[in-house]
Amino acid sequence: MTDNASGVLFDLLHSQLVAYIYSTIDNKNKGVSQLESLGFRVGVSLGEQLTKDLPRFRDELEVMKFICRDFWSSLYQKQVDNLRTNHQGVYVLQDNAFKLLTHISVGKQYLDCAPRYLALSCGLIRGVLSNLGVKSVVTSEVISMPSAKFQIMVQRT
Amino acid sequence: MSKHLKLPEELCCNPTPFIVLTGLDNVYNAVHKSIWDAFCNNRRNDRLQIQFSCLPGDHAYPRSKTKRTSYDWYIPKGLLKSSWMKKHLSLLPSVVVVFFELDWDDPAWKERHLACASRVQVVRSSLQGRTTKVAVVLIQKSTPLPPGEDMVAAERAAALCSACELSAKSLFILPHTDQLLGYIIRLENAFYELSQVYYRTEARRVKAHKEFLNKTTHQLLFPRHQFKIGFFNEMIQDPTSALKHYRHAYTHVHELRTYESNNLEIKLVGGFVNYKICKLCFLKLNAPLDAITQFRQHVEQFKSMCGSQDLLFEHSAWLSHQYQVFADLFSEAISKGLSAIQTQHPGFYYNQAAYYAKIRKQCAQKLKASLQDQTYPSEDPLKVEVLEFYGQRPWRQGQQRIDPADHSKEKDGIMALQLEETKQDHSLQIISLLGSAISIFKNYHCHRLKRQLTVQMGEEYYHAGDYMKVVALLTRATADYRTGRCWLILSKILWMLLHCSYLTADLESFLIHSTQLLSRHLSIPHDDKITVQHSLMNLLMRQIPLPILLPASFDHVPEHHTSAYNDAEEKWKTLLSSPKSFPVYSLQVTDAIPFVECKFQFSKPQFTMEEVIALHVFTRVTCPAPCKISKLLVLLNNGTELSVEENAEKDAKKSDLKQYTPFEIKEHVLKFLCSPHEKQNVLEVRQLSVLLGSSNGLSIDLIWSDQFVDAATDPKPSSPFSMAQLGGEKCWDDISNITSTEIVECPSRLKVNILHKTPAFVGEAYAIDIKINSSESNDFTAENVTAVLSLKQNENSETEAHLSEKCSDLHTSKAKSLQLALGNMETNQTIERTVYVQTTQASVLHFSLHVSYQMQKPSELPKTGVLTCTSSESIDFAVEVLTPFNFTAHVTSLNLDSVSTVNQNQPFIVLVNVSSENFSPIQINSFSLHLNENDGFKTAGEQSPALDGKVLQQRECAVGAFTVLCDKSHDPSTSFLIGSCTFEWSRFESENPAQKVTLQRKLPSILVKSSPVSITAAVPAFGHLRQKLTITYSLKSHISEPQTIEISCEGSDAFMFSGTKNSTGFLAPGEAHNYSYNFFPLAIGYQELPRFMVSCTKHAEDEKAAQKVDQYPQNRFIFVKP
Amino acid sequence: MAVCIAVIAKENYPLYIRCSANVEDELKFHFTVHTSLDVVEEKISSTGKTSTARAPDMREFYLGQLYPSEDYRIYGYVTNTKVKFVMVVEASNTQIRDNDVRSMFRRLHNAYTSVVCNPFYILGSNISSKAFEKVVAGMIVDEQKKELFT
Amino acid sequence: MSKTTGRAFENKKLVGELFTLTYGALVSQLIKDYEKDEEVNKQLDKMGYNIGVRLVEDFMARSNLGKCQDLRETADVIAKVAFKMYLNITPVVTNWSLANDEFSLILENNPLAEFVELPERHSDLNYANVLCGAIRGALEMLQLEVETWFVKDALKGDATTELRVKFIKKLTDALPAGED
Repeated sequence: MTDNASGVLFDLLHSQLVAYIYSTIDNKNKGVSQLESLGFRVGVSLGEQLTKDLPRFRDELEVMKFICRDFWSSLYQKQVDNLRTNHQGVYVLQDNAFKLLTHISVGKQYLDCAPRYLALSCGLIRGVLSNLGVKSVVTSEVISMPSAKFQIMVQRT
Repeated sequence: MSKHLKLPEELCCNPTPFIVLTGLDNVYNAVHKSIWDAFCNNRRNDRLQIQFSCLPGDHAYPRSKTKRTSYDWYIPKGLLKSSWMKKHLSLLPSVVVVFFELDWDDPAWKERHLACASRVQVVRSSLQGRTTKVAVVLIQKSTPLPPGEDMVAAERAAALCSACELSAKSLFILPHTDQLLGYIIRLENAFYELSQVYYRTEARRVKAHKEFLNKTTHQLLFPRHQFKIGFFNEMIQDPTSALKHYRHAYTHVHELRTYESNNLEIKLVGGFVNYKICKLCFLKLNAPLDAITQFRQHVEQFKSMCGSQDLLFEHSAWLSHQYQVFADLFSEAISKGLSAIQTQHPGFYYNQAAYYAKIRKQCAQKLKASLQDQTYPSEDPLKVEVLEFYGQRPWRQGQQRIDPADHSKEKDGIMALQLEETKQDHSLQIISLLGSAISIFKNYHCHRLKRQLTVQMGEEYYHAGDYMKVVALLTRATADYRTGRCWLILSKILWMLLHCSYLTADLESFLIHSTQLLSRHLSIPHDDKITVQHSLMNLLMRQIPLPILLPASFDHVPEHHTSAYNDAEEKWKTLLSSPKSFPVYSLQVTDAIPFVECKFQFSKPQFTMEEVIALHVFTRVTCPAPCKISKLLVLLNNGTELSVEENAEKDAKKSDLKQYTPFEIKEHVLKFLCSPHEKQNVLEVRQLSVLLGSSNGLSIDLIWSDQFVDAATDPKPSSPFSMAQLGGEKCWDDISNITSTEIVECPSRLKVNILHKTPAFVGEAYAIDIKINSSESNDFTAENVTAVLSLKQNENSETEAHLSEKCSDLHTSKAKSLQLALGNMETNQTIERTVYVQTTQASVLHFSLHVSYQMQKPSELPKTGVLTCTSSESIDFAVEVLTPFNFTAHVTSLNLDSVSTVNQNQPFIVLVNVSSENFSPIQINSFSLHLNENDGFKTAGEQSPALDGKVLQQRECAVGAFTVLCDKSHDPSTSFLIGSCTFEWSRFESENPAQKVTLQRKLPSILVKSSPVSITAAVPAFGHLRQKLTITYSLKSHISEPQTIEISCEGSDAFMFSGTKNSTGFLAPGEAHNYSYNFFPLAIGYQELPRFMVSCTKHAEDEKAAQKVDQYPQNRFIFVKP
Repeated sequence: MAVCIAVIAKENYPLYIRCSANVEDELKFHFTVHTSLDVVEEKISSTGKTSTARAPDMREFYLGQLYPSEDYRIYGYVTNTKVKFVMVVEASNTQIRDNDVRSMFRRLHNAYTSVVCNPFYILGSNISSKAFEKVVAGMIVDEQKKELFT
Repeated sequence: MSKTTGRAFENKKLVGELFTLTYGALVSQLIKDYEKDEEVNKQLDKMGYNIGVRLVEDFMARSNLGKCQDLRETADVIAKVAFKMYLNITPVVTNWSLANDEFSLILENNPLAEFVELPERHSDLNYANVLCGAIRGALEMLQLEVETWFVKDALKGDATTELRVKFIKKLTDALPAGED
């Protein structure tokens, strides 16, 4: 369960948000994409906030490390457990206990509704990255709760 | 540049020692000529820097002033004499060389050497009071002997020296031989030495004056002297000390008290010294940073020294020149290998030069106004044959007093200067300066700065009245500022552009730039915008545009400008009245910002072919006044063109194109259908164009093409929004383009179901019923409905299966898929078809059925007639194929215990076992054995009733037993196939007789043993204790030879018996014997009979072949009851 | 104190330009800001290479003075998100030190961040935030501008 | 990847920030979806209610406080404990009605609105309306039916932000299920 009070507050807000979005839209994937673009906007803001006191990033990898450490730990009170890359612009972040999933019951039975609880975070990541000049597509995957995988595909232009 | 401010070239050149050669007659004397040439022709860089000149021996050099013994009463009249540098560069030599032809052994030595002496004298006298060195060169025909050997030479040389009062060091011999150049270079070095000595002494002399000077009266002399010393040091090629003294000079210049009357003189000389310093730092001492700091200070210190207000222009002119000169030096240094950086290169200095040139121009323009009715003074105050001191006013030379003596003269002088100034073509200078700046910025990744200068250049051309150039230059600049979204700048540029396009009556540029200037981004005063719009509208109606005026704030109009307006109007008149028709001018919106804005959205992400596709086009105008759009045209990727015409009264919606009120968003819904071949395609907008103006008048086509994506950071297309939702007012930015949609087939309205009673059985013709029912609404005919049934086999599966519509020709058909043309179907009509499949192996067959059809529908759009749309659906299903029943067969002895070997001629039983696992009952219509007669198998005795007509329910099984024997003798080691059997079966009560399937199965194989005698005995099932039972063993010969047989019957505890115990007999071919026994069982239970044995010996010629075979009856046990 | 302050989007177009009230031609500063981007870009592009022998301060947001100009000093600052701030100070104004400029930029940066965090702010649109205006107003000089040559 | 933590972030604050920003995103989404600010306010209140209903349990767990005696005590707990705990601010409780059944919470700064500047065209929006709902929902779980609304809003130019809470009645019957 979430540790600090404001964390609880966020969880509740988040689930209200998800519930609301899904109450408005007709098909599932649209809900995900809506949450995602909400997240994007928030991500952009966070990107501005969190990098305010860091030295300028030299390259993409530094940005990714920032995501995995500072960004993650400041949002989810823990670092990403594993970062892998193919050095062709694909990065996979794994969080073995993703905060927004921890309060959904562990196991497989709710897997189908997992995407909607990750959508916002995907957007957050994409937002931060895009604000840091890395255009990307971020997708999420849950094999078993509460561990989540985020795949970042950098769009090279 | 007014020349009195320019740096004189004597200052800019590199000072080099000046040496005069006399006594050379280059005209008539070839030898002399060659010598002269050797001195001054093709001097390469490795030669010393020397300025030679060839003068007559009696040349009069500048007289030297009588040296004053004290400076006490001396008041200098100026800073730097304009003659001084010239004098030392080209008039007053450091060395004078006297060339004289004289050989040591000259017969007339006496006279000649005196003549030489007198020549020297002449030179000496003309150099009265100078320390100029004199040298003598004897041109001799013969090469001299090595020194010391030629006594005559030595002695005569000494004589000559004394005659000329010349030190031996100053006497040189130039043998005129073939190594001339070698000698010359040696001489040159010698002369150079002398000149160095000369200039050093000169420098020292000037320095010496210092003692006599006092700060009050001789201020001017301090800088002057230091300058001179510096200059001499340059002559000596000693840049370091030169720099030192120039720096002194510079500081002294600054110590001078300045007032209006000497302002220019001080600035000018200060400029000179600064120039020398910078030059040395840049080019000689490779200290660019020193140069730059020096220049910075220089400008800092002098910038404020602007002198008389009437001559402000002079100051900025001077400043501008300072910058230009510095920039030139900087560039020269770079060309000599200095590397500059983005933020420190000549470009900036040229730019500054241009900047001050502009200020100068402004001053000049202010003057112009004031000087309207002034005339140039009768006697020219500027006219003067020679100006003694740099930077002094011609009309009051040599005066060093704070206020001019003669005020009227002063006034005239100043006015003369001013009038001169107004004659200058300032713009030209500015442009050229900007030009050099631009060319330099190019090299230092400063394209934006470059752009800015281009714009300034354009403005300058505007002032110069070259409006074409303006249009050309500024048009180029617009792109950067548009992409950079510098609206303020862009507004200004476009305004200027439009102004000039008007003046030059440049139609296209006028159209293009006015459409942009009207855009909401660009800010010009509202009234002006109105004018611009009017002009544009006029033009579109082929009328003369209103004149476009620039803001009053902008630099005032050049005089030739007013006339330009009238010319312009004429130009327009002629242009527009000309009969020729104008092309449609098109404007790519990707490189423009027009006042018309467009966005569009497909109302849905997906349309079926029968649906009417709706494309919403949102447009608005951002110009100040209402305006109209004549045509709106959308081009799709499939080539479809959709348009909204202004003059299309048939549709009410479209007529509202007419009037656009500013910033009102208009929505046009373009409804259309796509052609059938569009199915499964993505439909997207390729291009959208908005036509302004009329076809009969003029027109512009605004074209949106390639990418329509907004600048928004989020690439996702947001959800389409409706005008209703925003209740009319909605910020334009919330509309995002949705430029593509997907076209899909109409949903199929055929009910297709497939009936079959799985499982299928191997070999049978399995029937699959396909039932299609059309539920297509309001009785449309589903045209040429086609169903394709196909077997989905993975290639490696070897199951042999094929389809056919008739089961009769199944065996012939090899079809893996069937196409059923079902023709047209009315609504609610149902079609059924049966298809048969047959396979040879138990497996699972996968099928897919694809049903497709077309139909003609009247579209929901009026006047679009019918449209053909296709739809289809496919169903996948699988059929399990099983074997109809399990078949087993095995061999047993007559009393049914299974055996793997049988004796020849001894009958045995073949058991055939058929069992069904399947729930659908099976009937065996007929069954038949086919024994393998070639190997001697044949049926023996009566047969059990065959399986014919048996019906097997699930888990039932039928058994058939057949007695068979083999009458051929075989090799006992190999087994032989008994034969095979065939079934003919069908599903029980199958109505279809054709569905009988025949099936063949193999019978097992067995080993067959051959025997000479066969023993058979009729043994009863059981006997009783102590009751006699008789058993007869009958022996039969099976071989063609006679044989001896010995029979024996051993006693046993279980029986008493009577009958032959032992006997030998003879058995002829085919003959049979019987032996009967009576047995009395003594024990109960299953007992072995007393062992009966026959051993028969074939009679054969040779003994070897006579082998003995023992044989026993088959059944040797009996059950004994009590 | 500055005479002109500008915020430039990562795509290099101005999000905000504000000049001191008594600047007689604003246009000039628009040019100045625009052209200063040449240098900013150059400096940013060299950041990537800092992994080589380049000095670490290349990773600082503050870019220092951009390019020399007769009567102005132009300072630059770039955030991690490639948003640029440009500040123009009169050359005559000597009491303002490098560190003052740094801290001014810092305040701008914070103010800008809040602007982005405002949910009603449309990304990439011009800045019209009152709070931001206030911060900027605190940095802009409004004392009379000096005449040339006096 | 290496486990070395980056610079120390004050997580609490940042989670708060994430909350604030996400809330902002939610509000702007609502504004997109609804025409009228009033409807947006309603939605926010409803969500707030749902949050409040669920928050109570967590609140009880963290602050093991007994049952409040009267409204005054309740008000104090809301201000001094609840707000402090979840939003890290302590509003001032004041402006009691004579009947002691109505009071105000004065927020000198509203964390929800930290970065917000209201556009003119949303003058009717109660940006932080979620708070009203939350309080209402939470108290309802404690068998107190109240009304809550904004009296002043700093976002609309008022000096402070003032939340009014009015006690309606005690609920005796079983807890109502939070309307979802």
